[in-house]
Amino acid sequence: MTLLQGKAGWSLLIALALVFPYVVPNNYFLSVMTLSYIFAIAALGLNLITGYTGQFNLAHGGFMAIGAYAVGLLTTDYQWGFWWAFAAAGAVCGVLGWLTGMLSLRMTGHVFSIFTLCVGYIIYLLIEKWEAVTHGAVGVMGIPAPAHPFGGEVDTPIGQYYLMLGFLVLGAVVMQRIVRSILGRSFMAVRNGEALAEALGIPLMRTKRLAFVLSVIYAGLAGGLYAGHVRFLGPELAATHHTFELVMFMLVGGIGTLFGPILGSVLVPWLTQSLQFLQDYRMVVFGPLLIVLLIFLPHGIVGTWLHRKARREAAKRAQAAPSIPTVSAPHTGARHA
Amino acid sequence: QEVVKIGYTGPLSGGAALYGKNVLNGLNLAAKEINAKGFDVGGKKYKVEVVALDDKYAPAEAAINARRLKQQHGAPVVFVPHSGGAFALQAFNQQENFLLMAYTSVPTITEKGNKLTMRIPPSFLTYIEPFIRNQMKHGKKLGMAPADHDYAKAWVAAFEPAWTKAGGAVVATNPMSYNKSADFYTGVSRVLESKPDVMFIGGPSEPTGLVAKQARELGFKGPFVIMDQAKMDEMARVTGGLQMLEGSIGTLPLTADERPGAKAFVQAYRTAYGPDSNPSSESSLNYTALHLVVNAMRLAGSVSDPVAIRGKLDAAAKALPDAINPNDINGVDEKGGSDLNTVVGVVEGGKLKAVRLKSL
Amino acid sequence: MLKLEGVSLSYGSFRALDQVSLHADKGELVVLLGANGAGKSSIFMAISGIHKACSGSIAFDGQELVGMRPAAIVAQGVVHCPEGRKLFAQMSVQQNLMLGAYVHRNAPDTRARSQQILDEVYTLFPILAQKRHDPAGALSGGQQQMVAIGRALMGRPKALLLDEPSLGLAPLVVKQMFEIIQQINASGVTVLLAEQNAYSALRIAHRAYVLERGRIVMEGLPEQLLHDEGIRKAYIGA
Amino acid sequence: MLEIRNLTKRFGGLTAVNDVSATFEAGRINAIIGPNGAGKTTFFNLIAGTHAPSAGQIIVKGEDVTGMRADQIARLGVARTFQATTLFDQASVLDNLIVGHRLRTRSGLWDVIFNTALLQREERLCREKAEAALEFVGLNRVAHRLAGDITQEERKRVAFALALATEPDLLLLDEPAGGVNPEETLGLAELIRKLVAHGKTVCLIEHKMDMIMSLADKIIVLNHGEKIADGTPAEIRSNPQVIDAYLGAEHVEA
Amino acid sequence: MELFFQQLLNGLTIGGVYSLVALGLTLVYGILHVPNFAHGAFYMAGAYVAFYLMGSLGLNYWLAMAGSAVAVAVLSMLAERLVFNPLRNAPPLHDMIAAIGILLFLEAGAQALWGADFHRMSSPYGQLVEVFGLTVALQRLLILAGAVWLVVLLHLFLTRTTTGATIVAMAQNRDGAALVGIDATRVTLMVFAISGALAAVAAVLYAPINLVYPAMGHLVITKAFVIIILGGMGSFPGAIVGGLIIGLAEAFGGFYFSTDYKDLIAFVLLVLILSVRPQGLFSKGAH
Ligand SMILES: Nc1ncnc2c1ncn2[C@@H]1O[C@H](COP(=O)(O)OP(=O)(O)OP(=O)(O)O)[C@@H](O)[C@H]1O
Ligand SMILES: Nc1ncnc2c1ncn2[C@@H]1O[C@H](COP(=O)(O)OP(=O)(O)OP(=O)(O)O)[C@@H](O)[C@H]1O
Ligand SMILES: [Mg+2]
Ligand SMILES: [Mg+2]
Repeated sequence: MTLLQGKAGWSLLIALALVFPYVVPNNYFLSVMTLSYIFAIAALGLNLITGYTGQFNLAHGGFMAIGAYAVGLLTTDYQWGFWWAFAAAGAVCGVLGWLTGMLSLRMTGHVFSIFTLCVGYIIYLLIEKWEAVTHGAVGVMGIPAPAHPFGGEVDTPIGQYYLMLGFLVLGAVVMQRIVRSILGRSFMAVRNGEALAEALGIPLMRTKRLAFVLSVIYAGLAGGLYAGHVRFLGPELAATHHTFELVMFMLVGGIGTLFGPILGSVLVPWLTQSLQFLQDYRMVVFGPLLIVLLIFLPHGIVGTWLHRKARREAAKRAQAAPSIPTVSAPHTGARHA
Repeated sequence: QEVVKIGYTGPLSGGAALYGKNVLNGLNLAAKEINAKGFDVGGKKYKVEVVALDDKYAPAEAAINARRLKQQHGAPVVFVPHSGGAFALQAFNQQENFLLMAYTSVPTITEKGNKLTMRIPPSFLTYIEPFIRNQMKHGKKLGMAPADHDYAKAWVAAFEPAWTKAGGAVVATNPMSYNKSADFYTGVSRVLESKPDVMFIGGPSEPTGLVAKQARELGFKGPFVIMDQAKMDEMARVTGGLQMLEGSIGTLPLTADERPGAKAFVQAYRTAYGPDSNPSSESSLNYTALHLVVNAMRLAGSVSDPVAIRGKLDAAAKALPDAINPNDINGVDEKGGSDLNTVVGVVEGGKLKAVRLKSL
Repeated sequence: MLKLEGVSLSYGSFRALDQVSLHADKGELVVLLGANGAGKSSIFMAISGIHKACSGSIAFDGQELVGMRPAAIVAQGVVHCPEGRKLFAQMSVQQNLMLGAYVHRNAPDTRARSQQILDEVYTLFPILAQKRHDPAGALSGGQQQMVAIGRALMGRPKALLLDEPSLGLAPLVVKQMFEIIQQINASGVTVLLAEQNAYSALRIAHRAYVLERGRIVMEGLPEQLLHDEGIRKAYIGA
Repeated sequence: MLEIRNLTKRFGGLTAVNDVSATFEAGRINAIIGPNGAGKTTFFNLIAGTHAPSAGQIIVKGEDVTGMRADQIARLGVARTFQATTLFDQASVLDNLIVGHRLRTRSGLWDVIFNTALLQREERLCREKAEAALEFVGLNRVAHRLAGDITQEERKRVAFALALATEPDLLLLDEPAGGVNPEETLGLAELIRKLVAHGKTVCLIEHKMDMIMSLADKIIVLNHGEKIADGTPAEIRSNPQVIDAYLGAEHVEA
Repeated sequence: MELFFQQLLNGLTIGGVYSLVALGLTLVYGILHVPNFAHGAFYMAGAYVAFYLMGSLGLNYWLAMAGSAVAVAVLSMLAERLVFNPLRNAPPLHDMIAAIGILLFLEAGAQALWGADFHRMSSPYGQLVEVFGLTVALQRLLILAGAVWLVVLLHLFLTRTTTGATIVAMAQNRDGAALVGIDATRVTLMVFAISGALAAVAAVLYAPINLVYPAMGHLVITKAFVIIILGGMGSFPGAIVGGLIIGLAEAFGGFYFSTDYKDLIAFVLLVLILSVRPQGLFSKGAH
């Protein structure tokens, strides 16, 4: 795990991802990974608003669907080129995100979450019912694969794999820049305490809204890629359980960490895939598994590891300078709710 | 003796799980029968094994499962019981070279020119004319309260104009989400407000039964045109007998089908899945479809070449013995659509009467 | 009598109490002095079981309180009247007070007893009798403090923990408050009193402890402390 | 520097601050005292823009800031510390401080994504400001410790540093010496004097009379939201109203 | 006109069911501040238990209802002990996702035990009756009566009894409650039990005019959430009024506007109202 630190770690991961297609027996593995990468991009976005800015947006899956439909409809009904449609998907989500943010970010805590959950439902129902535009339950078929820069389409499993990987790396790099920058620090300031953040001259609404818009743009673009990968869209994509899957990925990997959402998005699908043999008992096992994980790894895999590390180093310093009070109970405080 | 793996990806959990399991039951039953006899291709003896994966009705999951079935298990054939999954698979089934057995009546599935697709159920279009001819006699005003999923939409789209063309009037169209809605009262009364003589309903059997029941409670006296997804025998359990469905027309439930193939199938199904289990046509059609595939393999002399197998489907269908052909499939057109000789049911005096579709 | 030995308490990584030992004999009125954040409330929290002491022992009449649930501790007769009142804001004054007697709901002739104590409380704080049907949240800070003390008395305390009862009260009321505390104490209730208002507190105290950063740094009789330079500077500020 | 005119704040029924007027001259140490719940913190919340006043005016450096948002007021050079400072315990002290100078930077999303020269310059600036602030409050030794692991007094100083990083002219300090022992209190008093020496104007709430009396140039006494007195420490100490409202009658006799 | 009254009655019926479910949700939220996404699964479980008791053990309708109320109450308390309690101090997102875990488990469990099929629950009140020249299914009147009766009962319990008072007290000030000797664990369990029982009863009342299947909880629960933020999280009257508002809005909206968009109505209503009143209709300032 220590390898996952800094440039070295990331380059190692990317290297692994690059050789992956050549070490796996067949492209079933590729297609699982490819889809994981797409959801990882969405999860990165969710982590920005939720993990770093502290606003638990449950409409994220809905925005992913909007992005997907933007690409699907523009490419099929309006014969746009894939990449134009892709750009449009980001733009559409940005605009809608801005409006949703205006309304919802005035609420806080669970009210915000459930409000956005309802926004998610509205998106779902609109996609399902507004047939004139979305083809309703019939869905959007015949979506072209992403166009290849030198003509043709990227429709081979391996091509798609590298395409999605590329976007994931790009997304991660941008995210890394955002959260490491003073901009990211102002997001985190809002998360850590709105009163203090405001006292430090950080405009609350504007900051939150920016984070929200950025995050749904990630969702929208991920949706666009999804459309180019699955090539068929049904309203089901907007169903709220996809949002909860994203949240799950983020929590399992580690909320508020850069690598957590990516790790989660890759691990959880493999977990569910490996539970396939259970058939309809699958969820009977998966549900409790999830709960156990939440209870015993509240900070997710990456989060827990980072905390351990932080504590270790703190302890080291404690020896160095004895003036610090000794650390007793773990920091999940005794503070009453 | 070698094993041919047959792939299946469908909903085994979540809202549509029942449907997915019915389909799977049909496939497994066929597999059992085939293995009991055993079959040989090019002198080699083979067994079939159905490998089933859950896709929660989601296209993306279906696509992943199909790759897994083809790549991991080397399945030359994959069954999918929902249009979304079928469309998602059509994006790569020719590239990956496997035969897609799609259980969906949505016509477009066979109109995209995919060379390795078979549409198992009949195009519902065959029902429309006869249904209308039969129901017009009850009156000209039609009120529609169908379900709102893709299949129902397609039905309505075809049925509405046909009814008007036949000189009737569609006085209300009010789709409702049959398996998501908390209550049908509102929707049904909305349709009844326009005083129809005949009502078009249909979705999953039980909710459809509920809709019929509530229509009666709200004072509707006329008959129902029942979309083929709903099975009258299952509806009867909700409505408490067929009386409430007096005069209605719909597909004939296998349990009431007197043809030898049907009787044999119901027999076999009940021995396999319990005496009071009610096979539905999604079971029987996929049951037949698997037999069909295996026979086509025999004729094609290959268990691995989807193109060859697809090529022999029509011949195999024509040669299909009645005993394993409850729904009387007698051909597969070049686009991959099935052609079968359907029998429908009409409720008369609280009893189901079988009527040959062609005779209406 | 109430006896703490080597009690420590932490909030996460922050240690608020470090090896605190103190005692209050039956019928004694003991004052806790200390700056904001010194740990006065934390001691009370530990005694009443709102926060678990992570080490040490707290005994009342020989009964170990550490590990008991707050309910059980109240039942023992150790009642905590918290800093910041902790009232049930939307409930009426009367309801607040009656809930104070909650632990005795199954005692024999509890209705009569509670009614009697309620009357005593109302005679102690006449203003509350007038406002008995108003929601507690609508009362002024001072009146809320009265409700809090009244509620504590309804619990029939053998030992009463008062955390900064003069907080936010008008000077006159503060005087009253201290007289009342003296009365309560005179009626045989052991009182442990944490106060900002050190001077007046020391005047009614039998003994006092001085707390700094979660440690007891001094114990003594009021007059000793009043004449100790350091204490005067730090907590009386003259 | 700061002028308050007839400031009033009501929370539902309760009037937390009631028709208070006052002026704070630049380069001075102004103290606000009063019993708990007197309205001191609320008074600060109003000046800092955390709450909008129910009535009255707030003028900072001649500019009427009444009804401005807290972040706008912070930009005008008004910084404040809280009774309890919430730091992000999992990050180092320095990391907690860097954001403090954000309000003086301009780089936006574009600069962040393309890591422009401007961004790099400003990042460096923020870090320098943070380090300078730590230096100023004498904490550079704990710069790399986890914020969760430092002592109360260090927390208080970090709160100072955070406020300083915003480059304020006016600092509002709410109980800077709360929960800190006497000698540390003296240290903090020194720090406050040092602030003023560096040209800042300070306005503090404190319960510790010795500290106030030795530190403040001017004291305002609030009680039940009303200003009951203001003046030099000497005047305040001998003001009978203040004595029985806050210091306690016996207090002076003793 | 008759149709109008049909819709009115219908709206009240649905509204009643919504209110019962929402009440359970809002009670739990008031105490623990956990939005219990598993509540819909409890509703579903309630229907299945009753279905089982009537089908396999041949109990009559009312006994089955009581039985399922008890069973789900226990289930709900287990959930609190095994899942929510350990997560007491975890960040807020965790309870939500844990609740989803419970939901997945219960739904899959029900499917494993009773299959994915639709089941029909019979009730002794299947017949139609005439009221004010209006033909209605007796069961619907029963739902209405049952809902009203339960709401009143619950209200009296919370306002008139000491035990009820402990719940309100703890919702208003957790520490204060502990200080007067109210046992947090006990109250919490009690609240979960009540909320579970309410869900079960609502389900058993409603199932006879609908169907019993694993996913039956979904729509009810989402509506219930709409209701409790509409009414103000943790507000008792909010839950009731919100429930009726949504029920009537759906009935009339579905009838006069479009059934196709019926389910949208609730959510749009919510967005509109919250855009004007972010704190909800009945939010109690203090909480
Ligand atoms: N729930 C909590 N979580 C974390 N820290 C806490 C908590 N409660 C108190 N503290 C800290 O513990 C220390 C002691 O707090 P405590 O309230 O006991 O002091 P006090 O003497 O009562 O102060 P005051 O005179 O302000 O009431 C303080 O530094 C405070 O910040
Ligand atoms: N946001 C708020 N809503 C309602 N009432 C409030 C709010 N903030 C403060 N109050 C009330 O206003 C009054 C003054 O509170 P404030 O915190 O200003 O007192 P203070 O002088 O700072 O006391 P302390 O010395 O304990 O900090 C108190 O009665 C408090 O309950
Ligand atoms: Mg205290
Ligand atoms: Mg204050």
